[in-house]
Amino acid sequence: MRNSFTIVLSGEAGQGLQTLEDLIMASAGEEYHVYSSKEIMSRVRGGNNTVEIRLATEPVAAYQETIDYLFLLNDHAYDRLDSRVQDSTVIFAEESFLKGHEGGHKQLLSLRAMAKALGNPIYINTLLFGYIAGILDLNQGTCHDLISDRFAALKPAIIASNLKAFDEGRRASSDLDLPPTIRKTSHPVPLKILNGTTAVGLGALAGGCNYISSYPMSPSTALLVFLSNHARDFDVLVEQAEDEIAALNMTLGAWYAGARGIVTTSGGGFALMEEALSLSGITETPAVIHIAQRPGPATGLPTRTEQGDLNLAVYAGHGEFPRIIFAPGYPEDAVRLTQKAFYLADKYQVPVMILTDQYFLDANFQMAPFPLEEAPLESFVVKTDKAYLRYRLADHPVSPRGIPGHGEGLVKVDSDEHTEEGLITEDFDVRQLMNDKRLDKESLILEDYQAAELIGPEDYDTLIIAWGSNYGLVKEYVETTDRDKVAFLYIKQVFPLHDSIRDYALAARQVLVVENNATGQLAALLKLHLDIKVDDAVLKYNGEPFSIEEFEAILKEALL
Amino acid sequence: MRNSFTIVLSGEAGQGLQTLEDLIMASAGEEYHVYSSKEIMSRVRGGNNTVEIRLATEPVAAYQETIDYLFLLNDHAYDRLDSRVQDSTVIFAEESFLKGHEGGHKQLLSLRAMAKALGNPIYINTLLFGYIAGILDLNQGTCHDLISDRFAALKPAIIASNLKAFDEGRRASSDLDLPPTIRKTSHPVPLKILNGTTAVGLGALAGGCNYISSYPMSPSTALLVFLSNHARDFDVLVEQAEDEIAALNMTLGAWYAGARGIVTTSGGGFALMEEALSLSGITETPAVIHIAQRPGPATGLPTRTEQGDLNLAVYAGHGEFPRIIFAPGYPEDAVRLTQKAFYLADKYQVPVMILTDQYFLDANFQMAPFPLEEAPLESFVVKTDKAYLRYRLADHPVSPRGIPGHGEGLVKVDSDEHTEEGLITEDFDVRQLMNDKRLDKESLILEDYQAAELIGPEDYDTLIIAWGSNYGLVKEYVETTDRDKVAFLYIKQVFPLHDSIRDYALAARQVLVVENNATGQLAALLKLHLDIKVDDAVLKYNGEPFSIEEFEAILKEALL
Amino acid sequence: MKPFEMHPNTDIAWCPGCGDFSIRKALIQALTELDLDPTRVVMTSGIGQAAKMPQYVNTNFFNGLHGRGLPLAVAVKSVNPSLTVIAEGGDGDMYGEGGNHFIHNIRRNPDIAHFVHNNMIYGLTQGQGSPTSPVGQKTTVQVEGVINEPFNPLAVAISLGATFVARGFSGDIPALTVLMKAAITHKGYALLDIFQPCVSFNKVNTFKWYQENTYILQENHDSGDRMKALALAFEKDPYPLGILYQVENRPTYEEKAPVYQADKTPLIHRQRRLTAVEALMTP
Amino acid sequence: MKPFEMHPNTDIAWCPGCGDFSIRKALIQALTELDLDPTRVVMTSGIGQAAKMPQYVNTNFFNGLHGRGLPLAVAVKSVNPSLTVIAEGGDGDMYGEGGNHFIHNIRRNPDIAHFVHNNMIYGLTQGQGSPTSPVGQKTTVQVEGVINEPFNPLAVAISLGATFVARGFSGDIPALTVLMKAAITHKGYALLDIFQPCVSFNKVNTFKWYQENTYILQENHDSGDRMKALALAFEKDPYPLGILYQVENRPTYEEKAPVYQADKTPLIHRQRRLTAVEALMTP
Ligand SMILES: Cc1ncc(C[n+]2csc(CCOP(=O)(O)OP(=O)(O)O)c2C)c(N)n1
Ligand SMILES: Cc1ncc(C[n+]2csc(CCOP(=O)(O)OP(=O)(O)O)c2C)c(N)n1
Ligand code: SF4
Ligand code: SF4
Ligand SMILES: [Mg+2]
Ligand SMILES: [Mg+2]
Repeated sequence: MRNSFTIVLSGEAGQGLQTLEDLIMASAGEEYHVYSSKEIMSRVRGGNNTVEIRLATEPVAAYQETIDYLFLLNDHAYDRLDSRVQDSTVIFAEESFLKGHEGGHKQLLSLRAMAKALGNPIYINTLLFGYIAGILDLNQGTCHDLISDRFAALKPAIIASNLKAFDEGRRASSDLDLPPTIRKTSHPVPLKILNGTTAVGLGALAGGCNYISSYPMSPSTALLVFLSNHARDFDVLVEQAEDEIAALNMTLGAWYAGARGIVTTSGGGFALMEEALSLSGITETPAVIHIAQRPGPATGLPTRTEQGDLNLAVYAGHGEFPRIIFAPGYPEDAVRLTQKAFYLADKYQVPVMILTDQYFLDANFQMAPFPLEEAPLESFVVKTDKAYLRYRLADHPVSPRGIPGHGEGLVKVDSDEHTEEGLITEDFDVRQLMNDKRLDKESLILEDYQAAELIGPEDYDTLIIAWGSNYGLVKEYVETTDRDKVAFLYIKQVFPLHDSIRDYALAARQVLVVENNATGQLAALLKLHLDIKVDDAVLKYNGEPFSIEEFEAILKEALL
Repeated sequence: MRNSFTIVLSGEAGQGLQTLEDLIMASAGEEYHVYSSKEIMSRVRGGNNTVEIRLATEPVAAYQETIDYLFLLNDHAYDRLDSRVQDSTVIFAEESFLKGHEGGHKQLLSLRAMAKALGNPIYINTLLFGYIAGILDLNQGTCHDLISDRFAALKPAIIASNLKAFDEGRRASSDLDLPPTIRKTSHPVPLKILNGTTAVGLGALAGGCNYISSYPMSPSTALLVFLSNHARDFDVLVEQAEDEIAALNMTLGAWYAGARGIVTTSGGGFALMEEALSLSGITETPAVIHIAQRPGPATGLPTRTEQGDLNLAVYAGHGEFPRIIFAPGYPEDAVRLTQKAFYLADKYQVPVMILTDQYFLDANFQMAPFPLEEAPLESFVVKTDKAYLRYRLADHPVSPRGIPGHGEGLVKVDSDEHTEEGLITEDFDVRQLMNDKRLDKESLILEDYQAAELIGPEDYDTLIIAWGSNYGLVKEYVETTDRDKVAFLYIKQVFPLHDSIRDYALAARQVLVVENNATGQLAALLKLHLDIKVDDAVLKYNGEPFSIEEFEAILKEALL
Repeated sequence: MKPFEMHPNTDIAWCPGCGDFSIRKALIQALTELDLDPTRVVMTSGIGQAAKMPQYVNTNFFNGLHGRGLPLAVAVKSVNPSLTVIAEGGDGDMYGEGGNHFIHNIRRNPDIAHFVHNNMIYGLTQGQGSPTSPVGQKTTVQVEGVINEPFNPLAVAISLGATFVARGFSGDIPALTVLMKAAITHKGYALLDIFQPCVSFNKVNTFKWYQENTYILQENHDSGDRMKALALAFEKDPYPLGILYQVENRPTYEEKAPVYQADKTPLIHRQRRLTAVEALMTP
Repeated sequence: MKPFEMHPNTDIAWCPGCGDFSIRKALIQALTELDLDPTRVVMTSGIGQAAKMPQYVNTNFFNGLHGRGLPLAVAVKSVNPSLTVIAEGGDGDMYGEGGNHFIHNIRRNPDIAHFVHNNMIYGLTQGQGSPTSPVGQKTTVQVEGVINEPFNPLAVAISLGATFVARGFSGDIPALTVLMKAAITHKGYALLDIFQPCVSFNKVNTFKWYQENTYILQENHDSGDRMKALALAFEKDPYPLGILYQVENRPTYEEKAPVYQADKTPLIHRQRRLTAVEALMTP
């Protein structure tokens, strides 16, 4: 694992962890490589949530179990953390918060008293921000600007008091002799701090998305919120649907009429959309669907993480029809793949799914800005003429797609098996031609395959395959392990799978697959579609992501 | 293929084909081996539907393409049948119905004139029944009884006129020299004529089913109708739900409270139920689900046949949880497997699915009565005590299931991840234990595996594997082919699959899988779960079942 | 040939004598009288006999899933408000499977016309009770008769503030044409429930029954009075025909949508600039 | 300890100050006053903050899927009518996702009590607009304010012939307890919509707002008059609290079900005889 320094904040829902995380990430991000992840309970107030911020000299994007500095925000904040505290861990807390726990190195920190001295308990978080800024030696100006921005809506006097609280906190820790064990970096270009959700949202905007109809469901809702906030600036019609069934049917209606729509949901909501997915399939109406995974079955663990819905996505909907599934593992990819999702949906007239999970969506990464491609904005919509046939077989397998009101033709779209014109038919031959037309798109789709990324030595003998949110974990592992010849194949297009993946596997003596589920769903697809023999599936399905330490330990056992 | 004699009736929806089929099957069934299948358009009146009745000296249960005697009931009844008419086919019709068609041997039959002579056009069908009875030399008394039964609700004078019409028709054909080319049989015991739906329905009653909540959808509705008709006699609460989502959720509520419920639907309706399937999974609430397949995607061909929803059933629902899927291929099995479905659902507290299709449900078979097993009625519901814990881990993986109001305990069931008591938890260890508990049922389920059936030589070198409605087809093929060493493995429990299947495959030089879908869904499961290398998948997906002739021709090519 | 008329050879899959034929006549007549251009009209529908209507009207259509005609309609209208949008289907389709979309689209008030063929039965699936079947009606599933109270679409629509609520009858084509035109031209969500005999499966609510159990609302009926309209919606045997309730000039869903506040251009005609997205990507 | 009370250590996942606590108090009080046996009560619910209620009441429960509390309830009651069944959930749960079950279960009239916490917001998912959110309310999704008319559950229920329709307020526990008891003892479907402040996400409809915008129906209000009840259901600012509408002795779903016509034994206590099935299998 990489040399890094890990700060964990532990508190209740409602104690402002999110704000603290944002402020620290934004300020520390200018002087370090940073990565933050969180785990939250399914409740609005109370309980116990934690935020972990890793600082490093090189990019990191994996969850670390052991904690360097731990900040406890209340008297039960320690309860679930004993196993993560080492002898070297410094625990910052009020005396009373530590009761009943052993381990670590205690550093009393009475934020309440300090806030009281400043005259207002609401300054606790700004004090703490300052305290941490002091430890990390963060640029005071930057931090001040962040605070002023964050509280811009408040009265100047309150902003001033917050700045004072910050300085107070910073001063308090500067007096301590507890610097982090990590060097600062200077980034050649300023990096954008963003979480997985924002990356998907940016990708949607970059893909020309101008319609979203969705029903709230953790952890997918944040994308709906992101697009709501950019709706006016980017001409996006945002609709909170009455249920998930409406959401996807509306999205299909929007594409039919010429918009580019996305729907965001989680496994349970997506289960309700499957009939409509099948409608997308037979009518050849494009759709982009963001599935934010969380542990199932049913309600499961609503705010935790899992990669348990790959099969669901691959096999969703009755009948047989093509689809594309992307599973981004880092922000640039989330932007690019989501953008591409709109392009491919339009080009091949198929549903395209973006499969993420709670861990990825809520994690904060750093991303260097990059120029966006214009090509994915290309519209494949045609102007119709009088003789227009929506399902013209001569254009097998992709008939040009018209939209109503654009040209002289009529656009007739039917969920029954249909003729070239789009009218219901029960002709057996036409049925077969239409079914073939739809399924034959898969070979074209594979020509556009989004290649997997190999990380590590080209001359590997051990290949670790992972998808989606395990990217940062496995990348860190292969880049830091002392085992040589271990490489990581990051599959970002998980369906349909391309033969090129097989070649990577064939070159290895041992193939491992890493997944956050109990049954090894990608491993099964690799076997089924590419005859890849997976030697070992490294699986975790308790609702937590792998930690880098845990992963190292498992691999020690698993590697030949 | 078997020596058989095939009569096809072709007419419009609303012309009474169903009644004719019932009457002929019931009467001819006493003196021949009979099998009938039909293909119907998705409309209530008009269009073109056909019924095919095969008579044979030995049991048959496959669709035959070529026609021996064809009866046209109107002027467009010939339109889709040219390819099925051979030189030897005798076509019975009014002169005008034959216009524009060549081929076959014409036999004018003016039912309208005959009916007119009898004074009423509504006697046409009884006349035709008589006419066919004359050709087949059916017992007059039997036929009379059937007519009297069928029209029991009508006035005696009308019944008498119908009997007269029957006799008239019978006389008319007896004068012809056109006997069928098939011998009569005498059945050692009288055989019950029933279609696939009735067999599933009988199985449900035999399994103790006392609740059905469903939403109509072809071709699944007939099971709802069957249970409605037996609701009073068998204490079944029948509810037509407002939608499919309600249907399965209600069914889970019914099981929770102590009933044995079934839900019947087709692919599109089942797609809507997947979230509730997942609820069955996490709450360990039993459910029995009948999925009547038809060609998709979406509305597809609503009244046609396909086996395209195996994957849907196997992978339905978000998250990971066990399930059982049966696919009966003949009536005895439909009875037994449906009965067993209730038993296993109760025993393992999992959803059990019965996968059929339109072709199977609408086909009429003959079945020898057999005694039903009592064992599947065994209830696994326990009386609770004060300390009752619904998800007691000590009973891994199956904790005894209590129901509310039965005992002193409380039955707490939750769709969130839960403790042993059934309360929401976010404890990672409990999550993992509960997930393991659920998934570990699969090995127990496999101990109860419903073995596959081998038909044909034990020392085969070629193995044809099929499931569900292709049973009759492949059985007829292997029993009549002149290729020796070709055997048929009929898999009736398609999920989870048992290792014993692998042994069958390993014994073969060539393995073929036969399925009514475009992608070979069972073949994929065999590969994935049992490492069976399928050499050839024989697939059809135009909405029709395989015909025996077509199948013979395909196998001629396919067999090594 | 009228622009919305189909080729005369079109095989219409309804039963001879079905009320759907008359509804089709009225619809084509209404579209023609309104002088609409078929390329600028979109019909959306679900599945059922009624929902086959778009197959038999020569215009754009999206014939979707059972129960899901309304979500399609509101989406089409909102991304391109310049189109005329009609959602059509049966009582099972729109009030049963699609009931949730029904109640929530009333709240949206999209500028669409909603035509529901109310034959009080499931036609296409061969005669099960529908949400509007009368209590006591025997069917193949309700073998001892329907036990649940019939759904009252008009009362629900008025309760939820629908801006146009009317009932028609397939047996009176001229009156139905007038109602259809009023619904299509009404600004906002317009519900037109259409009594329609199903000759094959509904032997209770026959043509004659509908004739005998309906009456035409008087000219002077005050369709702006909500409580009166509700009282009418509760009336049965006979049932009133006509516009029970109508209020004008309520803002529509499309008008209220933030995306149309500053700019009325249909969404699908606007351009995305990547530079603005790139700006969001820089710290 | 009251039989329905939980262990005092129970960690309740609601926010301090949430109206849900008061509703819980009233519920346990009502169940206690009715002298019910916890083993003979079943609560069903969906997902949401409100829907967590069964977690905190010591009785049988089936805490199912978001929006699907009602289908569970009607099924439980119909297979074992001897149980007391309460379906509980939030406004999003019961009127949004579960809207179709809401309207169709009113038609069934099962003998269940239906408690809906109406906080005019999606609480558990952190503050999106709900079907009952007032127009103009700003949320994280409705950033420029809610544009759709709020859903009126009481008017819809009365329109569809619900036999008990009431509104309560979490801020008045004694009155709420009375309403709950009335709903539970009412024969047939009883809707009790409960105004409840969400202190975390609804800054518009606060405790104070509810207090200032509600009034208690007078004793002499004639709850048997449907049109009057409807007029009350339309009233807002202030909203009436109490039983708006109640009619007695309408047959319930369980009473009407054919399977209970000849025999009142709960379904689950009857025996299946295989000989009868075998008889059906013989020609
Ligand atoms: C999800 C789903 N469920 C069920 C069906 C089957 N289905 C098709 S039409 C129909 C009902 C038709 O009744 P109605 O909407 O009243 O139309 P009608 O045929 O009477 O005009 C049903 C249940 C379906 N196609 N899809
Ligand atoms: C099918 C499905 N869609 C969405 C969700 C996410 N979800 C959980 S609770 C909830 C809304 C809660 O609002 P409400 O029902 O009003 O209850 P409250 O929390 O306000 O009491 C939503 C959308 C879900 N669990 N399942
Ligand atoms: S079944 Fe009924 S509704 Fe359908 S076409 Fe026939 S008569 Fe009309
Ligand atoms: S979010 Fe609102 S409804 Fe939920 S517990 Fe908190 S205050 Fe109550
Ligand atoms: Mg209908
Ligand atoms: Mg709420």
